[in-house]
Amino acid sequence: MDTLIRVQEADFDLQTEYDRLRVDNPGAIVTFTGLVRDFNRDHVAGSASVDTLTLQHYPGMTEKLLAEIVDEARERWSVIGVTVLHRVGTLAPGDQIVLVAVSAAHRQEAFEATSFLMDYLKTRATFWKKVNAGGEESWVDMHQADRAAASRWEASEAGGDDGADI
Amino acid sequence: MDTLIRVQEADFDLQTEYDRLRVDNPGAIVTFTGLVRDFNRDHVAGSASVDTLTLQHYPGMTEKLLAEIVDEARERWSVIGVTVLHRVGTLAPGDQIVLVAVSAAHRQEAFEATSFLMDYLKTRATFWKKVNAGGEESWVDMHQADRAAASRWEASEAGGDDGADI
Amino acid sequence: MIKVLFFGRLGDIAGAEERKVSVPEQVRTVDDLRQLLGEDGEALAKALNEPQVMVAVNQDLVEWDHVFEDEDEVAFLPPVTGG
Amino acid sequence: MIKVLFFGRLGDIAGAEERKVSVPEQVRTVDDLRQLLGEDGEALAKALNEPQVMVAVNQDLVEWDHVFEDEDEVAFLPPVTGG
Repeated sequence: MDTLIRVQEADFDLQTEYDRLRVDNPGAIVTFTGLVRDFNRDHVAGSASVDTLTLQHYPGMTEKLLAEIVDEARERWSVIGVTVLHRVGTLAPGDQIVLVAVSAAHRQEAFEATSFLMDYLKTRATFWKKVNAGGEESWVDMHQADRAAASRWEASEAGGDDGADI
Repeated sequence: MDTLIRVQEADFDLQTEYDRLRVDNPGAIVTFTGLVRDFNRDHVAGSASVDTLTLQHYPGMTEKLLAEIVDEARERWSVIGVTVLHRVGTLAPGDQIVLVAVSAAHRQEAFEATSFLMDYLKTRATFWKKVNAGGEESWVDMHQADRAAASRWEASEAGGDDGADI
Repeated sequence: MIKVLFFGRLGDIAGAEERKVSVPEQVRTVDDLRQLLGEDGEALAKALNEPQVMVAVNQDLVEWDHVFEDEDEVAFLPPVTGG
Repeated sequence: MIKVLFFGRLGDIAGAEERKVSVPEQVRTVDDLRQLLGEDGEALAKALNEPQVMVAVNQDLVEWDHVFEDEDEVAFLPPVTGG
């Protein structure tokens, strides 16, 4: 029934977080992991290869906003455990950036809550990404697609509890 | 770029399967794990506690059907790696039953493909579940909600590629 | 001689998950076979005729008018419940 | 004396992620503060006035007419890009 939110420089371990959610004996666990891609879509047309990514955040406010996003997810879906881990600092291609994991009795709630958490995290939580590619640093712009992904939850009522088995 | 499909008595290891998908350097990995709940909704009103669950399947045909479902997911969404592991035999509450894991460049494809795979697996793959609760065995009925979950993909076109970052 | 498989609750009702069956010449379709097997008992006849039961021949789903051949594997499948 | 924070590209343009600022009495709202900070240079003025920039006072998002107080922490936030 608990929520774990952590912003950290250190890497995280999927199995550890999954095992923690398993303790409550849920029927379903969904995990989402975001990783640094080697492909630099965000930087410039022509796509220089990403050397590193630097993640900045607003300490204190970030954790508060993440807690609000998790609260909102818990109001919309009947979920059991929620874990949100986000790394800051300098990351290399292939590195893990973010983990959202949700346990629930039924699969639909777990899927929707995880997807919702990622959409809101990307558009509301105070993280900023800087790409270092080919010796040039540049701040990443927010994607219109992420705004669109987040806005689809605004029209909809709480979904999910259609009683599917897991 | 590969697909891994396995029906097995042995337990599986989330981290191992996740690590395999990470090798292709995707931007997003979604995993779904279904577990045996201690709560026996499927058996009788009054819900006796589940002692064990026995999973039967149709060897050969199951793997073929799972491969068809994965092919269909790959036609609909641009995903990189797909893993479907399903256990058979006798399982206890808390045990892992099924793992579906999908890697992709962007998160939306990974979420939708994983959700689709589970919905189709539950309604099309030749597995049958028997519950042993309080000394009584009974075969589980398909849930109407699972049929409904699967049918929502039939009306829709390929979703997903809205270009969200991860 | 064909191999008949009964899955899920059908196996319990048929009393076996697998049967070797030699069929009279006039039994040609899988629906004919279902009726033949149903002669064994009312419970099995009823269960095999449930609208949601499906049938596969050599591991491919087929319609009830499918004509099977000698040595085929015919499987009767109740609604699936995996995951 | 207030603490002003600039995040993301705003920090690069402001030349610092954090500044201590003592404000004249007529500077009352965070919008007033934004205009004051913009007097340092056109690039910063332009960046702070981008329509998608948000402002937080003591880690709460506020409207531009919010009146800050002495010792407050005022943060200018460009669109977020985590995840």
